[in-house]
Amino acid sequence: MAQELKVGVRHSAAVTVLDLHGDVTMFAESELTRAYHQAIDDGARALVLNFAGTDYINSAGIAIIISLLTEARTGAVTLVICGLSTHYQKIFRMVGLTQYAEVYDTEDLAVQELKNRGIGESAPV
Amino acid sequence: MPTKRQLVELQIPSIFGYEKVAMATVTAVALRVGISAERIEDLRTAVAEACINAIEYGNGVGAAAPVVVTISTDALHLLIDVRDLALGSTKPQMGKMVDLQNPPTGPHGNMGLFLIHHLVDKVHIVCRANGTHVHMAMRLPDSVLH
Amino acid sequence: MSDELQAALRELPQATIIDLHGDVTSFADARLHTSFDNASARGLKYIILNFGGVDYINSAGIATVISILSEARGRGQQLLIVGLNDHYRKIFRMVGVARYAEIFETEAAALDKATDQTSLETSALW
Amino acid sequence: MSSGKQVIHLHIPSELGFEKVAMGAARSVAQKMGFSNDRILDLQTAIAEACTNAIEHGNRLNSAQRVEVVMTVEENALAVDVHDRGRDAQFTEPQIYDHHNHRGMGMYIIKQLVDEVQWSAQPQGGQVRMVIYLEPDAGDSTSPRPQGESGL
Repeated sequence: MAQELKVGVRHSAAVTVLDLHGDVTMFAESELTRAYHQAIDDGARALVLNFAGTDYINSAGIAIIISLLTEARTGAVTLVICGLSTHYQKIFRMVGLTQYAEVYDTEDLAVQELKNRGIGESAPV
Repeated sequence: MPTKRQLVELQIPSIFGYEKVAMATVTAVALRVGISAERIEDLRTAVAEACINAIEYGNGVGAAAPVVVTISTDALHLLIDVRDLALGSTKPQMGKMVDLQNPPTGPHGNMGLFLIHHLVDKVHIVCRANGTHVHMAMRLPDSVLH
Repeated sequence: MSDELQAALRELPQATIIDLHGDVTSFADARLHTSFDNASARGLKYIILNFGGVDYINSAGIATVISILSEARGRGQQLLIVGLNDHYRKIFRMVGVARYAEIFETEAAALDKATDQTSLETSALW
Repeated sequence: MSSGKQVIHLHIPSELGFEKVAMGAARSVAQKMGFSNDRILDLQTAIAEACTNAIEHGNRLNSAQRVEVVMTVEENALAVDVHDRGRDAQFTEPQIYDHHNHRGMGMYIIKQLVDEVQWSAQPQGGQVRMVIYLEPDAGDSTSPRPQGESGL
């Protein structure tokens, strides 16, 4: 299918960015988990989930994000979110997802905030 | 609602992914009746969730039975009705009141229904032996109401 | 309806531009004719139809464009077309509109044409 | 995912403007199948012409009568059938189009844009079937698409 999710793993100033391209639905689970673990295995401790390349997220996709957030919390990994449209920011707030992860408008803001907090500085690249 | 008028009917296969066809169809009708861009986003998500529910629970994944989406208007609303043929083995308690304050947790907490209730102006869910009907209504903007 | 055609005139020294926004279908017929008549009344040789705000054109709309083209020709005026996306440029060529009106990529290119031709014709008088 | 044909049915009222609903639905189906944006635009225009023709001439703008659009998704092709309830089905293929008859022009446009098209008169009304094929790579140059005018 044309909108199958692809996740790119990218390092930006000691922070690892996961770029999501495509639909975040039940079909996205293995790709999201793969990318998350790739980043963790590379030593990342601060992750940005970048939704700028996504224009469809459904409840099954939200459930996958929540389980990633839970896993991150257990593993002491900081995970933040950026690139959501206003609509999906509203949805994430609605379902309580924003209690588990900070949401920033842009990647720059997300990366800057992580740096300000001193998170990710020591992460190996 | 004596002035109810059916505009469009769509049948999609009970296969995940086809909810996007329902989203596109509803969007085109909503644009025609003058619903704002922001409310259209809400409606798209609600329609997607209703279709996913119908595909997953109503007809069971992979069933050849269609999910039927009808789009109508009454004097005040755009009405979207999503129904399945109740061929699935597991049925959630669709008719049960959704806790609007507390979002569901866990993978099967029926996040979809929670979202639908928050995103459209009215929701009415009817479970019958011949299928579940999710009726959703979105108020037409004042600018198009006389 | 939100897609109802809107037509606005821009009066430049070398040409009159008709900026179109919305759908070019049978519903657009009256408005297209009226705006063409208004543009034509300025008496300039060149009228530019700008489709930059249009993303749906159907055969009824094309028929209206063609009838305006022949009216323009009858009045000794010329229509230039700009702002079409690749798809509709293809369609306009396909149905032969391109035989009656030149199609330009940009408004600037169409205005250049109008300016050149206008000065050419002015100098020919001398 | 199940294999084999998947069918989408869409009913629209015979009211001009509703062809855009069919265009939107067709775009989402074609996107899901992986068609290029160029081919999707071709398909949308062809469907718009088929639907306006069915609305205006088949059902004579009687908005109580519906136009039915059936999209059949196959592995390598998308077939779209547009049905009306019209009895005046003089669906001869247009050999040459006439500028003063936009119906003929619409049929001409459809013919140029899709890979296969067939008009037929059924007992219950008129029907047009249009098919576009998924081309694995650079198939554009192989399919003859005569143009009314050489490029500028």
